Amino acid sequence: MDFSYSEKEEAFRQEIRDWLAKHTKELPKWWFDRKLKRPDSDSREYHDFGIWWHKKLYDAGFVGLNWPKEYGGRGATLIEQVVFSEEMARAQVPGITNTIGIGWCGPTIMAFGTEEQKKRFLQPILKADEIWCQGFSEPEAGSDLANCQTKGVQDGDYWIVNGQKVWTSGGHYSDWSILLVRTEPEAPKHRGLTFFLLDMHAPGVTVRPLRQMTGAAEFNETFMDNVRIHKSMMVSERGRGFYVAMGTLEFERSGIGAAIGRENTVQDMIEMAKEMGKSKDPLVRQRMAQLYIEGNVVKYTGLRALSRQLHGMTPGPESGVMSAFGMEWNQRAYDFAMQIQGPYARLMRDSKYAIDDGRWQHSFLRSRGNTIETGTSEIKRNVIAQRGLGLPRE
Amino acid sequence: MDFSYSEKEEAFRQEIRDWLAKHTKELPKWWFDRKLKRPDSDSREYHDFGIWWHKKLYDAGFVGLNWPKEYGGRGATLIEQVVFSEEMARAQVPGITNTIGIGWCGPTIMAFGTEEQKKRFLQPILKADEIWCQGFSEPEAGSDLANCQTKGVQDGDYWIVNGQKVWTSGGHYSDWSILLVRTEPEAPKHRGLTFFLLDMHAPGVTVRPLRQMTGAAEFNETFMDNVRIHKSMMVSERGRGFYVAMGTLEFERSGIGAAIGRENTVQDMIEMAKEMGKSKDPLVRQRMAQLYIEGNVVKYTGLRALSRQLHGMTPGPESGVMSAFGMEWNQRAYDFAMQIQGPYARLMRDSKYAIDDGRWQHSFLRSRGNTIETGTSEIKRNVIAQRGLGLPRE
Amino acid sequence: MNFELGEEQVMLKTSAREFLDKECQKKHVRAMMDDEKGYSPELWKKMAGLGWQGLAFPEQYGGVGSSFLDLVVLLEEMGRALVPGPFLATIVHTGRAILLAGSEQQKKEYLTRIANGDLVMTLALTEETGGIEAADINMKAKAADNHFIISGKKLFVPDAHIADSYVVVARTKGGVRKENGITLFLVDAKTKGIKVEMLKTMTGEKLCTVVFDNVSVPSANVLGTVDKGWPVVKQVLEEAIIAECAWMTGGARWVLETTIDYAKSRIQFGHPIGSFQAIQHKLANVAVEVEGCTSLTYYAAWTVTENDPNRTVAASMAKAWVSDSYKHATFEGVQIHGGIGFTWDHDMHLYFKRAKHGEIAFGDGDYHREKVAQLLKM
Amino acid sequence: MNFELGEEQVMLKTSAREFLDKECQKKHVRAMMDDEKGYSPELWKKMAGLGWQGLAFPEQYGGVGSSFLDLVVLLEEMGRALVPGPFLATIVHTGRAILLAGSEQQKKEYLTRIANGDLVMTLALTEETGGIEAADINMKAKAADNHFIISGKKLFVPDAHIADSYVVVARTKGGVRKENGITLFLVDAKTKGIKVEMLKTMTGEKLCTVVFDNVSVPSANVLGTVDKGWPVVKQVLEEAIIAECAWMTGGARWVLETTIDYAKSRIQFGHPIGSFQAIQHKLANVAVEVEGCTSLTYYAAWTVTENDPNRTVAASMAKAWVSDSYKHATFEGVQIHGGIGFTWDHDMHLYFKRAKHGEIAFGDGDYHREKVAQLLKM
Repeated sequence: MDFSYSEKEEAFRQEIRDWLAKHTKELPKWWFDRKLKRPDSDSREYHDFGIWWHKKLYDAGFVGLNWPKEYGGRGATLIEQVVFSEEMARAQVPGITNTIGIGWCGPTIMAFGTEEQKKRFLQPILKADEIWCQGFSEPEAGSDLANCQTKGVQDGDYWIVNGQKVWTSGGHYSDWSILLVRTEPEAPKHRGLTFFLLDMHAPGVTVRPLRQMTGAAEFNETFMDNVRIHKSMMVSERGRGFYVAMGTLEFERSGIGAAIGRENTVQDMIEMAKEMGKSKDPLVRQRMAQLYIEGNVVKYTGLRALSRQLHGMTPGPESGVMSAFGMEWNQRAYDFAMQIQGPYARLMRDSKYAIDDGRWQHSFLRSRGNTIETGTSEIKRNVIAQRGLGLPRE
Repeated sequence: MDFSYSEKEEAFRQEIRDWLAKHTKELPKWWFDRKLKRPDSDSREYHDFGIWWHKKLYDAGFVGLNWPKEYGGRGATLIEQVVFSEEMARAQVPGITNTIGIGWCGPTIMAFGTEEQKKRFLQPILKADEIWCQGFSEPEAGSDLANCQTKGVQDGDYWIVNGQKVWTSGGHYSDWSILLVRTEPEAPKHRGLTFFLLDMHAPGVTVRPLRQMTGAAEFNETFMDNVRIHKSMMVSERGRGFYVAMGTLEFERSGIGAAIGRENTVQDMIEMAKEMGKSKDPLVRQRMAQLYIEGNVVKYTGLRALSRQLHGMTPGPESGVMSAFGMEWNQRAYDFAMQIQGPYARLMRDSKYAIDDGRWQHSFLRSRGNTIETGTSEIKRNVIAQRGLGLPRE
Repeated sequence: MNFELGEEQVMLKTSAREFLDKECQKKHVRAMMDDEKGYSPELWKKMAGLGWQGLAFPEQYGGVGSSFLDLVVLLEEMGRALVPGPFLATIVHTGRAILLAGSEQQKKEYLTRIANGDLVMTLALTEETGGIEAADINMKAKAADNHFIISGKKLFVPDAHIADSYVVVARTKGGVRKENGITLFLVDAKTKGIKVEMLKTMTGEKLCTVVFDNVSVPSANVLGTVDKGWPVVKQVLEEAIIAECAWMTGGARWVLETTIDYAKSRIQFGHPIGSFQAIQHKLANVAVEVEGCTSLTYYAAWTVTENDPNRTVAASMAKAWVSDSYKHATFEGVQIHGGIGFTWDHDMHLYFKRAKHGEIAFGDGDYHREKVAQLLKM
Repeated sequence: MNFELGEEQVMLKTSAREFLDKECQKKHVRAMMDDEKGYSPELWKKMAGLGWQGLAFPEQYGGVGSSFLDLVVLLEEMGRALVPGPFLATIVHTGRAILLAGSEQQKKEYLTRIANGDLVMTLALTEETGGIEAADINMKAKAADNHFIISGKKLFVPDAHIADSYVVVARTKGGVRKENGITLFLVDAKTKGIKVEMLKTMTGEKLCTVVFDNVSVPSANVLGTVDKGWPVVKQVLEEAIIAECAWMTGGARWVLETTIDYAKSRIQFGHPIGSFQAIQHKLANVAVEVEGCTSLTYYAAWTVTENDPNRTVAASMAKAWVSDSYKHATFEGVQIHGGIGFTWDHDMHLYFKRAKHGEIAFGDGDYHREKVAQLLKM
């Protein structure tokens, strides 16, 4: 057991630091100053800002760290990925964009796609020249993905797809989507789905913003009305779609960036508590310390999971466990941030007297989606219990 | 809505107060002074003390308040029962003994028993001349009572009973027990049980103390080896035992005494915290206040349930709800009491420096049984959800 | 003793529910979030027609003469419907203050107009500290002959932009004992030197800053006794707290019921999600909490009606419990609804935000637990 | 970087598990609860034969020369087996103090004998306040020529009744800065004037009061520098805290595993109770907590091994988390076992009580959270 880094890893760290030292100052002022106004998270401006920064990272060789070199990635070790996340979080700079493409769609194509698909799609994903989104959830298929109702009927070399997806994250700026379609209506639920790559600009695809309780519309509903998808856009075989999708969902990020992000959040909250004159309140101190401790639990347990991976062991319960816990951490943290503000917590962005231009209020509201969007807390606990702890299904 | 008492109720209150003013001083010193040693809760001495006080209450007409007059009770209104509980708790005197007999067995006999059974058993129950216990639980039938394995085979006018019961509360001082026996092994689980009254002194009955984590043995295992029970001791019909038992479990006390007992516990804890120099600690103050508030939630919600009963309405979710919550309150309270004591919490009864001769330690350990013994918290929440809130069974 | 609603209370509750189901649908609530005024004067008039504004005022001032407890029954329904507008501000925060401390003439003048629906009022209490202790009141009112000059800034004043008149809490005397030297004033909103600015809130409810720049108020407009205003504020705060609890309890119950209904009908994995034990236990816990809200709020309201000495502790107990419970109910409400509960279009977020708003109003759970600890003489 | 146990650590862990499964069954643990000594000198010798007592001491003092991290691996197994006896007191609370502050001669003399299993020691630290801050140390040691005279009372001293020798923390100088003026002494238990009295504990572990009545201790027995003892105590406390966390983590994991096994095999309503969602989620939560115990404890142990500046905050984080988690695991452990888990005969209560004991030892969760807040410069 050793919590220190090798020389090679430290050299990589230095490379990142040098780069950051040079480029961080190019970031807009509002990124660093929580008192300043920032663009809406669902705005074109914010999206373009993300792409601009992404391309800088790409040029520096910091995108697709974990992707094999043959696909344009860096082929970095897990530890190098940790080092990168650490430095990015410590510098408090933005991460990459096109995260669904790089984190989920690309790896799925690498694992299950054809040579053609790899050639066509991987490079533009990395460069964020094509933005990807995910089309799994439907109104009647939330936690229960196998209940997917979107229908696909074969018509020569094409599939005619009709149906509706919800919670398409960033759908309005997306060029492509991974898509789950029911192609074998007679087969058992889990065996009747097929996995496709969908051109979001194809005729018949309509994207409608889905406004969240924050007031923003990060997500979309996607309607497909007789959309034609060429058979070359099928991933794996007919009827295997559910299993491909389950594979996709396993490509979870290590969560190390998020862990260090939590330390930043606690630091920001401490600053805010000081400004509100609350940092000496013993109750505030207890909760703040608890959040900090919990953040470290997620961080070090995440690193342990990584270690197991690194040594070729299957991840223990500690990996899934932390996903639910980390999401709930956000909710506790932002609720607490609101509490610190007292009556000021009621004020939103653009209001006079709003603390830090209402960013805590936004985070408070946004965080309620965290325990729903990538699998509910309840489903995650089922998985921990059944897969991690080996408890029987009923 | 009116939280005040009628003149008649106030007169009854005065009667109780007068009686208490006279008789409270007869109680032993250790009852009131938490610094003094008290007999073990499972000792003969403590049992005899309970009987002695019970008979005083009986002579004063304060036992079986809710029992109809024809069965020797007082036929008191629900509110009068509340008044009695309030005064008893406020005076911090012991309650009645033979609680299972009076709260469960007697009412079951009144509701389901024969005339003969009523004549034979009710009076001695009230007077605590015969102590009763309950024989429902078995090693393989805890939450799942219908899984009862104790077997009864008919032999002329008798039933020959073989099997084992666990968690027979106070079995070692009991004269009679209500008993659940499987008499129809071929019938569906819930329809194969019969309800009997068992003479605990009958040949073949062996009682073995079941030591709890507190070190005391309030409970017992009861073994029945070819015990002969006369058919006149059957309650209701063959095969109806499960339903009689479910009826028995409904005779729950209003819990008002317990509610006011909680206020006493908080007061004692405040005293203790002051003595430990902890009462100014903001964290201690928060938790203490929260316990006090929760105690009041249980109290007033209990009174609301009572009101509904009083007006002939079926109890809403608020009745069952509070049972689980109240039991868990004990666990939170005593865990907190331990925390207040810091390093002293490790010391037990009879140890030098033990706070209040270790009564908090005992309560801390004992309270863990609370969420198991009258139905687990989990079962209670199922019941609330399914019966109280109308959620579907799976 | 009876912990159930009386017959008239049940009638009041039922008719209020029916009225609001019709007149105050969520469409209206949503429209008012973006509305400049933030309420519908027509609805306000209709409510006055039903006697709601005057419900708990004596008949001689145009009221119905019902008890505070009856008012709480109504407020619960209003909170359930999320009725937008200055009801609490007008009826409880200021109306009750006038009833408590006003001269006969003031009561006649103000309460009658409130009861008729002709007057909207609000309480200008909190300042930049946001606190509700006597020490938080620093706005100065200087005595001159026959009038006072008020200067300073009030923050988080609900509905000040539409109020015809304010009750202003100001300091008329310095000194160590902060409870001394506070005076209440009835101030016409149109008085020269008053500037109102609207803040933007999470719920869309209207909170304002009100700046007083050498505002002259006639001495006749003092409410109660000069320098002796704090006990009045304290009592009004208790009633405001209990009213807030009633409002929140109504909302919490909507959340519970709506979520139970959803859990019964939403199918995943071939079963209604309400049949899953995790959902059942979550809802059982929320039910415990909501029942507790009702119990403590009604008990507290009763202590006000009876002027019972337990009033202060009852109010703090209720607020601590309801603050946590309503919020928790909406947390679980969103979670159990899943994605749909996180959307703008579903009504759950309206309650979610109102719960947070209510948690903060007049002191959160921690604040009131500390109050309870003080009252327990810890 | 590697967060997994190394090969030798796995071997140590496996062999410790095997040894203790055989030599320290629950029968033995229970027997020692009532035993006068509270430990088995035979087992003690056997452990010494395996090199456990000297594991983390340098070879020149008869030790194995392994790291603190390795010791933590062993302690986790010992905590899992609930090994009764003065291991923590001898090896960590005092042995580590001697290693840190002792003269070459003291180290040779004491550590060698500890490693051989010939010496049992304990730390006489806390007094009637029960606290572990410098201000809690009030026992006086007065300098005379060539010796010190110690008088006062120590409370909650583990295993003092069997210790051959104590490290006594006493005040040699008054003054405002309580951290100054504290000195550590090596005191032979048989010195005239020492009176030991056993207390009765919930776990059956042995805690004692030790009264010092004008006990004379040669100046040569000062451990470290006169008046400068507190930094040594602070560091020893950090190590003691982490050791306690390791011990507790081992127990917590036993509770988790045992309860999972029970939930798989116990049938109610025709199904293993582990198939019910309520039980699954309870156990998932406990698993989160126990994994956190391992993560934070190992990280903290690593900071000690590396003398990393984060040591202080790492120790407090671990103790806050482990204190709450172990206790919670046993709460759920009892609950999921139902009636049987509440009996004396089932082993669960041994862990339940040890969890409470551990929660309290060296500061509970609240205490360490406040420490963390201080270290975060709040």
